[in-house]
Amino acid sequence: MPQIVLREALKRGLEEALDNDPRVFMMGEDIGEYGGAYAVTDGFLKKFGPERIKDTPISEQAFIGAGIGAAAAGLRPIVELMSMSFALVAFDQIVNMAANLRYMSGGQISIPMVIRAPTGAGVQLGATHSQSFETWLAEVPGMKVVCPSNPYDALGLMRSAIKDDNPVLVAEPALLYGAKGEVPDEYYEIEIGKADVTRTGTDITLISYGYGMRPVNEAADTLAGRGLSVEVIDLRSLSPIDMDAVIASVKKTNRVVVVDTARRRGGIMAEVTADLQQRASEWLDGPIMRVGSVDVPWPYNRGLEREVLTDAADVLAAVAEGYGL
Amino acid sequence: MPQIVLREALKRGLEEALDNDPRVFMMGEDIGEYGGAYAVTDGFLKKFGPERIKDTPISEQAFIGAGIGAAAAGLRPIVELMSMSFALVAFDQIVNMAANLRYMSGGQISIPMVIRAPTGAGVQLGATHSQSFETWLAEVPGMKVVCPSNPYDALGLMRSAIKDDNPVLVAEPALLYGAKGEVPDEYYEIEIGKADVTRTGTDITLISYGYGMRPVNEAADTLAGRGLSVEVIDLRSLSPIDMDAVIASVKKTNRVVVVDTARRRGGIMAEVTADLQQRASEWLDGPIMRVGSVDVPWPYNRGLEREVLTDAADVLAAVAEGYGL
Amino acid sequence: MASSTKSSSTTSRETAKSPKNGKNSAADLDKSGIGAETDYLDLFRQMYLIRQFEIACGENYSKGSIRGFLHLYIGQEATGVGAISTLREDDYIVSHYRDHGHALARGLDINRSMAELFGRSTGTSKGKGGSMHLFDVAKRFMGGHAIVAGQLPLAAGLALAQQYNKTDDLTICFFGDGSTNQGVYHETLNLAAVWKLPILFFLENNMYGMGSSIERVRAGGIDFYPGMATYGIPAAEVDGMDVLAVKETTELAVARIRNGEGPQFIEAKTFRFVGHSLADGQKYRGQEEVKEWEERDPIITFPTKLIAMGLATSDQIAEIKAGVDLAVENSVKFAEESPDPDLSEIHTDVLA
Amino acid sequence: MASSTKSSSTTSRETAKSPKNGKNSAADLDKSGIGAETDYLDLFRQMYLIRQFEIACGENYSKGSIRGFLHLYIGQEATGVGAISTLREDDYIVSHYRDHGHALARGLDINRSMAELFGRSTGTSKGKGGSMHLFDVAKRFMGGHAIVAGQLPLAAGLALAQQYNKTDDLTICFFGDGSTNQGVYHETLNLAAVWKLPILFFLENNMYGMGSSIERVRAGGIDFYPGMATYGIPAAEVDGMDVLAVKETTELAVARIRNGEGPQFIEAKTFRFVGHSLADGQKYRGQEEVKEWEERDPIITFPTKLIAMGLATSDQIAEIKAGVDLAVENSVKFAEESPDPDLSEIHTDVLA
Ligand SMILES: Cc1ncc(C[n+]2csc(CCOP(=O)(O)OP(=O)(O)O)c2C)c(N)n1
Ligand SMILES: Cc1ncc(C[n+]2csc(CCOP(=O)(O)OP(=O)(O)O)c2C)c(N)n1
Ligand SMILES: [Mg+2]
Ligand SMILES: [Mg+2]
Repeated sequence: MPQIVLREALKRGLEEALDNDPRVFMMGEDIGEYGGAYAVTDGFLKKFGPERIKDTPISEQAFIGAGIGAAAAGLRPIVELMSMSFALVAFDQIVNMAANLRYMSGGQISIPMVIRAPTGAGVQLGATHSQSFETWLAEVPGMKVVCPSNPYDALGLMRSAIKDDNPVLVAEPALLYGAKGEVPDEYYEIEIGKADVTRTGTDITLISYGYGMRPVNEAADTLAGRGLSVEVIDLRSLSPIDMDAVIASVKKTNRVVVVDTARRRGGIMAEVTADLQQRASEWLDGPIMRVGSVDVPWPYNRGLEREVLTDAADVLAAVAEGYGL
Repeated sequence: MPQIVLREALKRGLEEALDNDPRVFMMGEDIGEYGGAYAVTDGFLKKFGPERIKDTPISEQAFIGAGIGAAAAGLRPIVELMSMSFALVAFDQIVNMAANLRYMSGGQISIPMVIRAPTGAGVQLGATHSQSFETWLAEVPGMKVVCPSNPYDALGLMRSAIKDDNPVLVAEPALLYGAKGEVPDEYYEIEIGKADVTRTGTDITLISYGYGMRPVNEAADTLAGRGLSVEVIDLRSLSPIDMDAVIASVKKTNRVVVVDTARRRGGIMAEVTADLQQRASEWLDGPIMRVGSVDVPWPYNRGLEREVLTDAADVLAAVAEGYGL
Repeated sequence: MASSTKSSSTTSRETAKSPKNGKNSAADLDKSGIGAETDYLDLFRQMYLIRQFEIACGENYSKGSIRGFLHLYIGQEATGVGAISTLREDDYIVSHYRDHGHALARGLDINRSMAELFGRSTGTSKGKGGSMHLFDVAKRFMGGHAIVAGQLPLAAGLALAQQYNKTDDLTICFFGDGSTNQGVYHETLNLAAVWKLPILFFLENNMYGMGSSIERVRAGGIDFYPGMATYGIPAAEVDGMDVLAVKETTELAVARIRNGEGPQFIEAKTFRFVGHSLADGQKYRGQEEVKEWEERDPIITFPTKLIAMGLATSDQIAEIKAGVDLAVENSVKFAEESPDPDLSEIHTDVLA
Repeated sequence: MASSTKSSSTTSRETAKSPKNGKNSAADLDKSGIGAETDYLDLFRQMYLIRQFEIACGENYSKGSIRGFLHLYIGQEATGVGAISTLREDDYIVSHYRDHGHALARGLDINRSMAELFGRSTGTSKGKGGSMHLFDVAKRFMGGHAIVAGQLPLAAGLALAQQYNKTDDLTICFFGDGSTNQGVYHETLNLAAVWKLPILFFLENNMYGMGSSIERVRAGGIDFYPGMATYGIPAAEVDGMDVLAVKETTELAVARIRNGEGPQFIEAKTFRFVGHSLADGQKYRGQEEVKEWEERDPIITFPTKLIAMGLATSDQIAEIKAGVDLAVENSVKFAEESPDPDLSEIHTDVLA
């Protein structure tokens, strides 16, 4: 199968939608003439013109809100946030408009909109620019949240997100834009809400998503090297969460470590843990071990940032602490 | 001891601080001439004048941010948000400025500011006005979050919040402003980060905070009526969380139900659950049962809203389901 | 036809094409082209309907049948009715939490509107939205929004879709003076202007945002329309107590928008005769001020004028009133008799 | 002394008290009262220091010693230096992510500033902040803020404290043209105006917000200062490439603020000669435009003018340059040799 990087996979999904559906258009800061802060939309302005590739002012509230309005009117906007960290200035629009409108209107309104944003720490952008607010937005009823860890999923999830009639947040791990992977030329989609068991095993289950799959896969290799049979689950979707897949795995392995590269406290892995222990406590041989980045604002210094960021060693330490493996 | 309502307790704490510390002043929408949306600041404008009781425009970003600046300059602002739901429009200021500034500046800056806001559902305000964002903000490093369930705690926590050199969010359960309780005339404080074991027992631990203490206390009475020895913990502080108190209780009772009147998904009780099962799994006789309001936007209709909102029956059902009690 | 539209320093001189004497002179009502097509009696009927509906709402709030926050439109009827009377079927309307007047002026079913306030399953939002969140997408009435100024980007997005689809439809967005202090208001004005969106920003300046008079919370004085020059948005001021003036000023703005001239801004000076919500004791203002404005109550002045002009008879007015009174009474009955939503409704309408 | 300050339609005629010919005429530099006190050579030294510092930053970014986002101030030196030269010790300064110039103009230690960019424990924020988050509270330099326009309310709050404490200190807040499209900018302008805060809003209009030229993202044209009339804030425009003009215009605004006249606004027209950040290929603009602005480079034009005027000799200029070059070289050495923060530093400075 051909190998492409995650950025290209996203681009293919976006381009395809722009090609095939005239209701699809894009908005965002510097997505046009500049080509996108992470070059995902490079060349789009030329190909699709300024009516469909709309450079916006630095007004996240207004243009995310405008996306909501356009979606309510039947278009299918794809809105780029230059960074997930900037979602904060538009949280009211996302939560109270995108997610709440359908319910408040008794089901009269649909918001088929995609919000995409690079997310995560790891490139020394400091406290304001390294945050992962998809973990909060994944708690909000009325919207969906996905986060791919590889090019294949990125394309499959993007296709589903664009086809979905609900607001879907696509959290794109900034550290993975250049990550390579196989992507077939044939059309496929990935259902939102379905996890991927990327490795099957019987001794222990490691669960993560997005950039967190890196340390998880690394740790899985190490554990496999020690003769353990490791099962690995990539959640792919943070809302809804595929708890069935998680529970099925735990029934096999009876041991589980959940891993996030966002901060440990709260967030989506606390939810997975709380839910899992309630629904599958009798299958667990020990505590669910939860690994996440240190609960401090993101520091700039490289060494500090790396120490804060979850890595394979942290995962292995949790495996050892929780299960003595 | 004299009985006062929670609104009065808050008022006393605020008034005292304004009386005793010239650096303390208040800002907020309609806190002055109007007397406060929930009348907590009624009469303050007359007593303290417009320099210290500042009515603001409907500009949450600007006036919360101005509070942060004034605090950075050594004043001790108390800022009122008319509703916790409106925190969303100012999330960037709260997270990126109030909470992150100290760390980013290498410890040069302190933000001794209090943000207070009525929170919670239950009075049919619908999806936009009933949300409990303290559960998100309690995940943010660099700030503290408290939530009183009775007048005594409200005064004690408010005193500590105002004296604290960090940003402290005081989430005031809107449904409890009129709740009565004993408050001594003698001065006392309640340390932020200390839970309150409001009832001791050995069979099961019920944990909640804020308005959630209502259904919990009601359920505890019912269970006690059935001959069970119930321990009840009021967290009081959502950040930091007094996990020591929680763990100590679980070591006694081996059974625990955590209860939130905010939505079940995510939030602070997922954190408590995830942390507790990891740190005290060997002391647990069954799964930690997590109770919260239904994960849908808040409906307006009274019957629907009541059904969504956590009540004592939900707590009892969880006790039965989890522990057969 | 003359109008009471004052000119903004920037552009309203063009917007208001024939300002005569600053007062809506009854004498030339029937001579004006626009006036000639106007269904005066229906304008009155709508304003009276809103007034009576609101009074009934207040009563039923006191009874506890309506709950949550209730913001009445009493005093502002001429504004919404005049503005909305100029729209076509395909135009979108976006309102805030003070939305009953706009909803009824758009022709939302009075029974289903009242039922929504009662939280009934027959309500426009099946009882899930309540007073602040009325919706009727079939009528292109897109809410009812309770976060101050939060509805402006939605309106811009609806207008963007209209532009994208190359229609000459437009979106009208109502908001209050207080909303101008939310940052999102400014972001939206600029976005709409940069993209030349077909949107009419309609400010209902009722002099107060909750308990705050404009002077206390705004640096630039009580007029907002002059500031639109900064965004290059043509702006006009109009007497919001005069339904015909509002109608005419809006018609001109609407024509410009349909003509592809981009966003327009109208500021109607108006007044709510009652408190901000039913919880408001109005300590922050004197009753003289309220009294003064009440003298210009369109529910009284407009029919008086019509009768004086010979455009209506007092019998006709009485007949309209009787019809409306009955309709409002029936709407309360309808709401009372409607069932609450089934508890299973909790889980519907979360996702599409 | 003449200044190149143009008058805003509203108030800058008063702000710029003696506009002569719109160009800073070298001939009267020495005659003006303010000019007489000016340490011209020090102004040059500061501008040159910033320029050389920024060049060194760029080099060390390419080497990988500096990471994250790096936004250089090259081209805008006259603006920050001219403005900050007018301040007193107790005045606060608030900047955005393009903050090195403001920091150095305020006299932050060059070694510790460079060390911060390198992420060292000797850095101004102990290596925790980085390029976008320089702080030195002892110098009342309150950051370095990376969310566009997010720093404005902080500045208003600092000014509020100064007012509350009944001082005649003030706060200056720098921001870019792009920030004006964030709602919080408008909220803050209004708040400052309503409360008459002692704050100087200083817009560095460099014609672009990242890859977006003003014309593409703003409806009202490239001038921002006229819009301040809406807020009743006196506003002036100034040539941001002319350090003396900036200084003079700022002095006048500062005097008004200290005099209790409330917020003032200055718009400096300036230009960044380099990309938005080191990741910017500048596809969105032509090099001719850059070239044109570079002809007005203050690092070249200002010393030339001083020498022509007899206010400096080329030896003096050369000496300053040599001193600065050495200092910058040393700052890099200092940063390189400084230790990284101890890993235990992760947990400090979270809470007070
Ligand atoms: C972001 C936000 N802040 C505060 C409120 C509370 N609030 C509701 S209405 C209102 C006053 C708005 O005044 P205005 O815009 O003039 O509209 P009017 O009520 O006069 O029609 C306030 C402060 C809110 N709903 N949303
Ligand atoms: C809220 C927010 N949106 C977007 C960004 C990304 N961003 C950083 S700087 C910038 C351009 C700002 O331009 P301007 O204010 O003119 O300042 P300049 O860079 O020209 O000095 C953008 C879009 C951000 N940091 N914060
Ligand atoms: Mg108003
Ligand atoms: Mg700029």
